[in-house]
Amino acid sequence: MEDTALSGLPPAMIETATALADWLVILPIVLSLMGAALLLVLRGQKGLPVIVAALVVCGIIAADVGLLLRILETGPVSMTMGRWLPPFGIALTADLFGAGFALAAAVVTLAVVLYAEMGRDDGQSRDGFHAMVLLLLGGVSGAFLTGDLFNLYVWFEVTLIASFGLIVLGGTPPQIDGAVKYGFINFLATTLFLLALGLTYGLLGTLNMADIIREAPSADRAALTGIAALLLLAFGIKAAAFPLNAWLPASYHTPRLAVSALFAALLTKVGAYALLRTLIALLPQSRELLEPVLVILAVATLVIAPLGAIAETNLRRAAGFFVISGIGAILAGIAMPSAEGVAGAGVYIFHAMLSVAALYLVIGIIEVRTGARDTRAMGGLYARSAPLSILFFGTILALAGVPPFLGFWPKLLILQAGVAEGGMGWVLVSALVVNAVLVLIAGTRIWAHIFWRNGPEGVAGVNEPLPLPPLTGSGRLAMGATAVLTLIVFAIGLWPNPMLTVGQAGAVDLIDTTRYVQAVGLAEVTP
Amino acid sequence: MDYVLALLVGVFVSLGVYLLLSRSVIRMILGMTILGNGVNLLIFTAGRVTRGVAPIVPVGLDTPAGPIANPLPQALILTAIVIGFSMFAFLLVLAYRAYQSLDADNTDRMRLAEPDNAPQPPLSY
Amino acid sequence: MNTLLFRTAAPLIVATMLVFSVYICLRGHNEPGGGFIGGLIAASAIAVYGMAAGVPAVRRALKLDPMAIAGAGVLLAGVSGLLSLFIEAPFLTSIWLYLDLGETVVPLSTPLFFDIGVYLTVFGTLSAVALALESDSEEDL
Amino acid sequence: MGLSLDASIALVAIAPFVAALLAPFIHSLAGRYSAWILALVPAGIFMLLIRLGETVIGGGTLTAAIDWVPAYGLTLGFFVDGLSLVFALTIAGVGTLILLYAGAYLRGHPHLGRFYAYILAFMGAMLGLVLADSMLALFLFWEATSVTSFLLIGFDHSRQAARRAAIQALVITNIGGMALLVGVILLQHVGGTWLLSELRDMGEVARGSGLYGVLLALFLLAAFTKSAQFPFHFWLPNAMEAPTPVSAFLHSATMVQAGVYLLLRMTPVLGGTPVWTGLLLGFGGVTLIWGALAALRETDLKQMLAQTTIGSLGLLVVLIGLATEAAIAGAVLYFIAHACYKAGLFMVAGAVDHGAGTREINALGGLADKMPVTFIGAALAVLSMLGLPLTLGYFAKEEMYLAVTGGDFGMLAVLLVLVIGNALLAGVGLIVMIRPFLGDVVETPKAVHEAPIAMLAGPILLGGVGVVLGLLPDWLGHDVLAQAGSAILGQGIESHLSLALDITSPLLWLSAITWLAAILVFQKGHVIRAVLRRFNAVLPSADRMFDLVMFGLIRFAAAVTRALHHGRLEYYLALLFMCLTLALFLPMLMLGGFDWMVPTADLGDWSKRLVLPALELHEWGVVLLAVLGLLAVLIAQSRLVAILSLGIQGTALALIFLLFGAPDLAFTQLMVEILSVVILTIVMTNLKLDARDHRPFEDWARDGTIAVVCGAGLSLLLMLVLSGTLDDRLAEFFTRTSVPIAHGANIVNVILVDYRGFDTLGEISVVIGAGIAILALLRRRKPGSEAR
Repeated sequence: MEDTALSGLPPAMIETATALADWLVILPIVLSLMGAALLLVLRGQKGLPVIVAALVVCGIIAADVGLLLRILETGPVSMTMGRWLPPFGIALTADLFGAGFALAAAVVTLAVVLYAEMGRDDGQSRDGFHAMVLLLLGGVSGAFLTGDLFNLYVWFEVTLIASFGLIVLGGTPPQIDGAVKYGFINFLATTLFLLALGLTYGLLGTLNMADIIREAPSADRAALTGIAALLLLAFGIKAAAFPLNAWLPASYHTPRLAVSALFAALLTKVGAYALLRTLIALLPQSRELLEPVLVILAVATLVIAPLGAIAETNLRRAAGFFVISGIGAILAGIAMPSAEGVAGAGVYIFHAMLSVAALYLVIGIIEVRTGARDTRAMGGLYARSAPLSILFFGTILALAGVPPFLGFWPKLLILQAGVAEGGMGWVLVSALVVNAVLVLIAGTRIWAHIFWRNGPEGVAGVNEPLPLPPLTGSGRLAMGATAVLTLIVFAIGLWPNPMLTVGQAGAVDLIDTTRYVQAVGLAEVTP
Repeated sequence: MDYVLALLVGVFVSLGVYLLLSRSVIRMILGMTILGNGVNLLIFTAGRVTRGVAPIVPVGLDTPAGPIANPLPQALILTAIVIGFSMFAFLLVLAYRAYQSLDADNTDRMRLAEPDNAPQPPLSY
Repeated sequence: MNTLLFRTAAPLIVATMLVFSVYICLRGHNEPGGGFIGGLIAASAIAVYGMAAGVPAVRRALKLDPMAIAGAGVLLAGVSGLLSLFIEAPFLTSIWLYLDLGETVVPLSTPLFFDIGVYLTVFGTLSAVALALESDSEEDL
Repeated sequence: MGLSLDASIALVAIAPFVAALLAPFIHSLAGRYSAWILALVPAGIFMLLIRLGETVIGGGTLTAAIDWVPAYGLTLGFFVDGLSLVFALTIAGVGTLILLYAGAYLRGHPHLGRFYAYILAFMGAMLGLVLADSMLALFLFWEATSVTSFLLIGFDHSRQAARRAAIQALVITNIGGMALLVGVILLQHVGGTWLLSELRDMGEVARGSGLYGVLLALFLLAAFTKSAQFPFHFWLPNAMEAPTPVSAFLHSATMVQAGVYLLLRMTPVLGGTPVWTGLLLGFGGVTLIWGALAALRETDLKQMLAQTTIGSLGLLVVLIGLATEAAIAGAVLYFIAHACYKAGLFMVAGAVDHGAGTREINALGGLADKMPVTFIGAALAVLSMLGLPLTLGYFAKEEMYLAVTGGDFGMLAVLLVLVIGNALLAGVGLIVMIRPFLGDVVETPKAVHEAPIAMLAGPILLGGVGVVLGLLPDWLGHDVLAQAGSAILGQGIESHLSLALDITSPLLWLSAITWLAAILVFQKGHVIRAVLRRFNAVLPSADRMFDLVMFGLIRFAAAVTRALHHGRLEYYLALLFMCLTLALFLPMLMLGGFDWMVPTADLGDWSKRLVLPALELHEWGVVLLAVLGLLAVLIAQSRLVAILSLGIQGTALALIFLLFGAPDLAFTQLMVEILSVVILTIVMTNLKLDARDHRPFEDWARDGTIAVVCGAGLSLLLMLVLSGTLDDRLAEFFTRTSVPIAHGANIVNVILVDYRGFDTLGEISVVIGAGIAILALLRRRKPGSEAR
């Protein structure tokens, strides 16, 4: 570095050397972006993309694990790009929630990449399926790990464009139809986010999250709450909260299933995470004012979404409603800013990423093996495939929050928060209970129809179900990926302690932002 | 003049929203572009407008001689323009494909993903 | 469009635009310009050339798949950020090298490479899209 | 065995699950012997529990805690006292016999391996439930019993009736399960601990809490749904769709008793209040009579037994509601007696079905000759069911009558209910024993043959236990009642059980009345049945209501879903923008977002700010150009005009940027605008833009209103933001350091490639993403390339 002309200036750059371990915070993002770029350069090589993608994602998983361990050890990890002092440079700041979600995202992506080998044709890798998946993971990881609001917007857009690419892959007419709805509504959501960002900068003069935490209390309440409401709207659309969720059932069932699984696991959760980050950590004062709205959104989502799952006979669309139903639980957690509520919301996001992905992957195998997409045309799987029965049954129970499956634990936290809160909390508790019963009805109906019933609806006298066609090599790989992901879901459900420990500690850091602000290096400056 | 520009932002946004509520996909894209422009202008205005000097340091100086325009919103808008343009291009091509494969510019006729005549769910166990 | 005049003038225009685009890109650090706008101009040049000479000719002239160029651009930008790993500084920390070539000093810096990465990305992507839109025949994109 | 205490309790809870996991494999290896191998698990547990019992009888309780979720303070804590031991022994003991029975009953069934797995898992859950110390663990196991029960009821999955029964049972018990979960959480909130062993001593806190009513409602709902109390009883008879061993085990002896167990456990915490007593007596009494009458209505052996189970559950609830020493003693004894004889009778019913091919009571008769061993089993069970002296049932009846004699008028009513209920139940017992076995010989679908030994062991052994225990009043009193009583009431129960019959005791006379009434019921059974059936035809049935509710729910769900997800993008967007107007205006309206318009001394009112500093003419010109461009887009009649107008507003925007010191922005905006126009032109030559924006007037008005309100709201919010001053630290920093440190004179560019280079990295990722996405879209332009 040159030191000319530095005299007389206050410090502008971080002078201490960056620890190598801090690079863990940037690796998940940079690896996936560069992996995607590499795949573009290598376009046209058959067979190679999947290997590159899988290796890159493995690397990202390793980095995420390392990051998580480091945060557990030392608290939130921050790295300011370009060595500029925060808040002038972009600070990537990972706390337990961010790192945990990034890890879950990477694990799901790995499963999906392997799963997608089933039924893939060479045209799709030429179309950049793997590049797009990596880009999506990069965007999602960026959103989870960034400590800068505008940077968050950028990662939202990366995620969005990658999802555009994935949703139209194959280009069947229903896909195009779904993509139009998905595209406009989601692009509108990011535009609203950008709008809120402009106002945030105009009001607070900063974009760094830690800096916003310090500046927000002294800002104009009306303007700040207006911004918070805009953010709630933008992220509410992203997260598919009722009544902003129409795009999800309109589009998620149209692309190939591996893509649906990835979307369901990652996209809405990024929105939910952004809500958690902005409302709980950045603008708690405004969150309090918006609490009635959050309660209404949560209750409506919890009660209405599972109705869709009950009514829908298209299995993928029904799964979409399960996704939305989970968002209701997350919103309920956000509506109660106690440590339990926030931990519940966070752990629920983690659970939903894994469980929902598992559900979609299982559904994909069901579709392949039965050759149908509509539950009315399915049946007899219980007698024909024990492994599939176990995978599906467990996943449904995980989503319904039946103990000791994964979904139970975050629900328990949220219920605890509701009971402790009293008042409004009881409304949320009631909604969660209604939700649990409705989800269970929906799940068991699907189970009864496609597993227990011996044949398709209305086909009388089917007593001896036909054997299923054997799985192909890539089919076995897909089944393996599904099984491993589902087993992870089961295992964490049975041994939830690490997840809950991380969730509770993460919630504490999200509510009391002192350590977060310190990690960014802003603590000394008084607001 | 901030306030004049603030009003202009409102005009941009109103028009963008109105066009987005159209049933014609092409009009919706025009609306999206206009809305994007409005948002860019909003960021520009929110960074406070000065009539004046571009944020470029004259040759030979370390810092500009006088007050300059706020460079940060400009940089943010540049990023937003690029992103917005990418999205615009994608949506346009998507509309083109929709026109080809669904034979419709009218969103009311795009009913493949959520068909109108979906049968009732079975009343059985 | 496909007049004789246009066809003869096109290579000239295209070459001028390409050179200009590189200039715009390189000067961006100190004067209006930069990688994005440069890439935009360069891509426009390719689009013009495509209109004049036909898409296959442009593809032959480019030799490389434009999307591969775009990918290389992102790689270049990423690598220039990763270089700061060697000076124990955070990602994207700028490193400046001054090459003394007798009379002039040529500053080489990672922000410059980064901007070139942006240039290549924009150039590659927009060229690919423009060529795809221009080409009538179904071809392997 | 040299196992430590912790290890042995843990083994009790975990071994069944491990066995369940292995069961399908063991079955495929061992075939017909698998039942005998697997039965070793519950048998071993039974022995282990007996060993633990020595300590409990000594007056102690055993606790063992294995950390499970320390983050939650959740231990797999086990807590063995008299109460849990009674239940656990019943589960393990009956479980052993059931496994053997099932092996024979379901021999050759293709899914027998799964069956073993489910039933072992159920057994583990049930053991965990009664041994759990943490209420959370209790809840976990509670739900696990519901789930395994679901799988077992639906075991015969190809029949819709079985699927329906399974879903019905799960839904009803899950409603209770959710109530239990909330109740457990609330109790933890009130009492500050999850542990039953600690809560037991905190009754005052819970009962004194303002939330006592809620707590009571939640726990009772849980117990009543699980233990099939009226009006949630209807799932239990339907659960008879399950194979008979399941009915015998889950739906008479164990799972349905979980609610009873919960009530007993909660007695020291929530019990003893008038509300508690009133509710339990009310619901329990109705359930008792209802179940007993319903049993008389049926003619299917299993259905009759299922209905008597409902009655017995009601009886138990009544006794718990009384919560006196004698009542609790009666409840404990009745639980044991019932488990023995009812499980035995179910197995008998299964054996009859197996041997004669029907369970229809009118199609059976004279089986005693051909199935003598089965008959002995049935007879032993019915003896205890009648409560004849020298059986366990006798003591149970004696204790319960003791509990209700000598009280006030209210008690007399309870006594009446108990006597009638007992008589009806005993009458059904007589019918079940005498009609098929001793009645006239009837032609049956199968040639009657005696059941295999594995199916006979259960009825004989269980019936035998019912009698043998009836011979051991001292042991019962001292070793069972004292310990169980102390667990429930906090004090030992003084035993007065005796083999001697005291003619002067009113209890004996009450028993005698019961027996006589039972014989009457037996004699007039068919008359009563006819009457009941006539009533039943007109009474609304909860079971039919369930279908109505479910199908109503499905129809409702379909209607709601269709109304919300109609597939019309226009309305989706309209809804979204309406939310936007709310988001913009509500906060400003409620929090004084318009206060800045009020004139102040130093700044003047907002109209001055609007004018000062005034725009110059050319600036007004540019603004006007933008507005004109926008309006032109709106009213454009042809696509060319629309595109050009779009260009105009974009250019005007670029000019605004240029005027206010943003040349880079202006350049880029202009380039992008030109490119947009070019691409639009290329694409739109293939597309036909409708010349007019076809909107009916209502749509026009609605969309226009939404649009104007959105725009106005945003303008106002922006003005509100602008009314404050900007903190320009960032801009100042960039200006100061751009040249000296970042070596760039164009600050905007330096921000893009250095200060905020990371944004740009994301931005170019968006660019390549858009490239890939567009190419992917365009590639399959023509049909035929689809195949690739």
